[in-house]
Amino acid sequence: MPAWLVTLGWAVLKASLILGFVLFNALFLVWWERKFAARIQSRVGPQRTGRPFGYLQSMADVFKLLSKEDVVPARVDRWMYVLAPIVIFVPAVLVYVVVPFGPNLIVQDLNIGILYVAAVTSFTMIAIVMAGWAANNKYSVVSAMRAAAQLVAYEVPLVLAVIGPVMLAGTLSLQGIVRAQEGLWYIVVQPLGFLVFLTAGMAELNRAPFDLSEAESELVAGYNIEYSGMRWSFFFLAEFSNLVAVSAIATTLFLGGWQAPWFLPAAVKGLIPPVVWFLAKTYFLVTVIMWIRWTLPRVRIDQLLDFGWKFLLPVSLANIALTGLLFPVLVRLGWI
Amino acid sequence: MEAAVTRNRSFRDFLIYLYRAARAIVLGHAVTLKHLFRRPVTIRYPEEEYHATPWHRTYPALVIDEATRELKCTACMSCERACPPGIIAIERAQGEDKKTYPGEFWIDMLRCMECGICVEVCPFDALEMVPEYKMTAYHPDDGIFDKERLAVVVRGPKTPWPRRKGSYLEGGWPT
Amino acid sequence: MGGARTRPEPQTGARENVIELPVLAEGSVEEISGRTRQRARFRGDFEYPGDDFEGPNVNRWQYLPQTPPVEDLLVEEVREIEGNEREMVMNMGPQHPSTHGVLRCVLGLRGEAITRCRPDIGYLHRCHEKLNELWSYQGTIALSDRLDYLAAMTNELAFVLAVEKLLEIEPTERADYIRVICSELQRIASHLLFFGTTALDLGAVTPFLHSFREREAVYDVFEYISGARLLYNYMRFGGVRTDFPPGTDKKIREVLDLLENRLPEYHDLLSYNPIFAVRTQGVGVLSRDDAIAWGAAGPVLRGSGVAYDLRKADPYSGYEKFDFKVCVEESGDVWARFMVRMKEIEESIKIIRQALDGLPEGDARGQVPRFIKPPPGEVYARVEGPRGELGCYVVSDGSDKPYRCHWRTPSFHHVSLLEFVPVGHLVADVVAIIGSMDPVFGEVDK
Amino acid sequence: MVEGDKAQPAMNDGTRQVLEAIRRDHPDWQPEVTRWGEVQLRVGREDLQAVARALRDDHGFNYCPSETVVDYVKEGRFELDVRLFNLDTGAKLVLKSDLPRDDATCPTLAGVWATCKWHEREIWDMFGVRFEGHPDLRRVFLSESFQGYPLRKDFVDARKPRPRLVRQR
Repeated sequence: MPAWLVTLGWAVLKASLILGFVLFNALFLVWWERKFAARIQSRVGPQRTGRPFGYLQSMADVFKLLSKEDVVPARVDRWMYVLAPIVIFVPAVLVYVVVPFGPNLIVQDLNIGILYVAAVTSFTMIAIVMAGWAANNKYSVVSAMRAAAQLVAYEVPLVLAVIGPVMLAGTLSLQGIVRAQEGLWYIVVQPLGFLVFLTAGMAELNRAPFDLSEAESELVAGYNIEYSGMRWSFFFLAEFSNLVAVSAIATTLFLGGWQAPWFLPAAVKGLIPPVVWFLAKTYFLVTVIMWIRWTLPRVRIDQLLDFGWKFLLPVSLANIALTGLLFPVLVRLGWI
Repeated sequence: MEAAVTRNRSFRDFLIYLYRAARAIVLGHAVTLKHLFRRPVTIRYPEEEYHATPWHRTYPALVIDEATRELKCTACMSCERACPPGIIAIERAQGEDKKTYPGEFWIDMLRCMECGICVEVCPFDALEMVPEYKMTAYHPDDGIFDKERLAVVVRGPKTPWPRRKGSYLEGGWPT
Repeated sequence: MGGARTRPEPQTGARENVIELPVLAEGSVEEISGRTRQRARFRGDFEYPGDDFEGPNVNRWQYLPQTPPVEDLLVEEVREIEGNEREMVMNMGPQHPSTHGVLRCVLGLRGEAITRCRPDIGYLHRCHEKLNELWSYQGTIALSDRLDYLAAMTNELAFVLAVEKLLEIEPTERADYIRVICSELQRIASHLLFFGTTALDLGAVTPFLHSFREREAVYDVFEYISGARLLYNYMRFGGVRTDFPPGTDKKIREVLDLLENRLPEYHDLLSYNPIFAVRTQGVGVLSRDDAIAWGAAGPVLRGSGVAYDLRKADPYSGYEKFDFKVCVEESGDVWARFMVRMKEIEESIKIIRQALDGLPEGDARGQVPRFIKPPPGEVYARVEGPRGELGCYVVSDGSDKPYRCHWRTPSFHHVSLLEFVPVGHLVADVVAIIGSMDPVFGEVDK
Repeated sequence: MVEGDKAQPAMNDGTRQVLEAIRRDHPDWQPEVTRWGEVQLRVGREDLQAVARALRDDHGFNYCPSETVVDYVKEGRFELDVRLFNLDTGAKLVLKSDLPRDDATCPTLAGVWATCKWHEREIWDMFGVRFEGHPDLRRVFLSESFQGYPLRKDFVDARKPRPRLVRQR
């Protein structure tokens, strides 16, 4: 077999694995979020399709969305309207290229992994602005403008929060950062960084309380107001895919990735495979983000920007300074 | 209350604000967490049913006298006159014994506002509000109830509306 | 951890006892309905719009009579805004999730900032005052439920008080207490809904469902008392329709205890939340003078620092016997209106407890003939509804129908405040302001 | 329905003071007392604005809960009915004015109490009373294409009646 064919085969295999993972995630998380929100709200949630817990509800939704009429409103900017769902979906999948699911379970361990993540996730903004503009609707335009302002404001603290672990690990590779956390998870020495990352990540994700661009009570549905059927579900897929991606990156950077907790004895560590640790932590973070979403009200756009520029940015800078100051101490203590 | 605007304050005030804000957010999350372990209050309708109080007013039904198996209604037209939206239509008929009875009795349930005034004005206790809330239909015409659709047998305790003064306790209470 | 279920337990055996369906004819309900329909068609008694439509057999409900095209008077205004390059017109409503029904606000936007706001109402107009002139006094009680459908008891009370004044009769003492209990329960239910919808407008879904859960508990009590959950038709001239059924006292006290347990949860979840605070404080400030001049009432007026509560200022139904305080906030913003309502829930609980403790024995239903013909005259009666002063102006000409019936509905004036309150705020604040006015479109559009 | 000594106890202190003040300051206004303890003033429509302004500025009637019109079609007049309230003293006052039916115009009170702006829009919508000087006299509930003023007693709905169940009352 020629070498290029092997490479191509692997690439296709990996790509389909990622795609499968993303789709499965979306199916599972839609159901999980509904059930979770329902319990918080004293409701039952999905229960009919797939009794008794409604676990087939997301499948039913998929079939419903697939069978819907493909509506393209008359006055939309057709090309942008059609392209926006793809533009938002592709980077959402691309992030997973560098996510280390296990010691050897990674598509490509780029040595600039973190930079790659920061670059790829920023694409979401372009897609949202495209969708908002193309739909030829005032609500969606306002939403697009909000999204742009929001992503610019929160990209900076997000990247700055990432710098802490990078400084401690001394590498940009995600796999390298995970390996560096064998002795101690970085959340212990970087609690501030973790909080900033989670907050900014939620803003990047457009999750409540930062879901300004799709604020259903003000802008009805924001940028996806004119979308329906499968096109709309691409936005949905991308949202849940990004949700897992941000949680996975946070796990990688601060919660030790696929490493078992450092304080456990070695015998126990060996019992559970790394990928299980990784997924467990990721889904825990996903659940926390959902929990926050179903608890807090939404902030306003000016308050959001204030919070990003005037609070998160100084805090993340302070975090970097602190990390630099504490670095020698931590090394002396043998914590890293 | 506690949480306040942060502008134009000293750094110490800002820290106090930060503490209060964080505490409030944590408390809020505690409430939602607590609800994760509470039982849902949903009634899953087709399997579990909502049991309305027996005197719930859903629609006026024609009462059948159990002894004679005939409608109590004498077609006196009181309800037709009293009905605010005017959706009751009665055609009076006369039997061989000169007693009047409703030859036709229609209620347009599509327009019924379920006020129960027809029941209140009925001098013969021939109408009752029934708590039967399953009234879906496939066609709007099904919303027009006729004599046959409206006829019910009322057994056991009556609904508690006092027709005449002090009468409602005599029937006993469904408890 | 089993939380209290708010639904009543099934009344065992009750439903089986009461009715048996159907008994005259053979066949299922569906079959009988079908037969009814065929006979009705044959008789030609019933017809529907579109019956005479000749065409393909499609859903005939689509072919309702066409109304002539509506000329929008706001068009001029819209043109004016659009003529300005830096402004944009945004139509908020009438179909919008946060306009509490069918309010349409024409917003002029500069960026996201509101430069002007024109509320446009009438999408739910149901000729209420015209119907009042056509219906008997008794039917009008039932109809008045439909005004502010979230506070049906207080609507009825306003009308009943007006007609009682015309008839020169006094309700029995027990009826007065029952009326007070019902109005205060209604106030609680309405304010709980306000809490939920305000949270929803600000993007928090969970408080909405929590407050609706407790509201259902209050409605269970109403169902137990009056036989209906939303539109009660309970007040009568000279009394109420029925006395409290046995066990009502216990049921109400259970609900009050439940509420007292849950209110701190609400405050933890929403009221003290810093995001909620910054979203509401300083937003939509309505000055004291504006509030008075524009006829604001109830919590909106009290949120602007005017201690005006009809239960104190002009007591009716024996409110002077109860010890409660008028809740006032000075700041006049969304936060103030919110806090006034939340405090009023607690005051209402206090009033209900006092009323239950002092509930006198006696007849709850006055000796008033069923069909009444009040002497000619006119009267304006008003009550403090959950949304403010609800006035009912009745003119009688001696017949069995009101000659004229005018409703002074507080929400109507609160909507008029939207002409100037949101200006200068952002789009997100408009929904908060509309929410804090708590309009109910049943009574705005009448 | 007006006057009568038995009605006097229902009047509250604020209203009594206002009644005295009006009798003292404006002997030509002829205040009456209704059965429900309100002061009632009946003024000609040309004096309406001046009286309203005096009531607001001199007697503290800062709050106008209700303004409406009754159509006395047999007498050929509309009766304007303005309810006033003093938030500080609790005084109640009714301002009445007769408007001839064939010339249904009235000076606006929107400049006195801002809330009358919407009250008067409603009256214009329902009765067709044109308020002179009103800043924004548009229909409020009905569409502009609606013909006629539905709360007038002689209003006839020209539209085809909607079919309904057998008997019409």
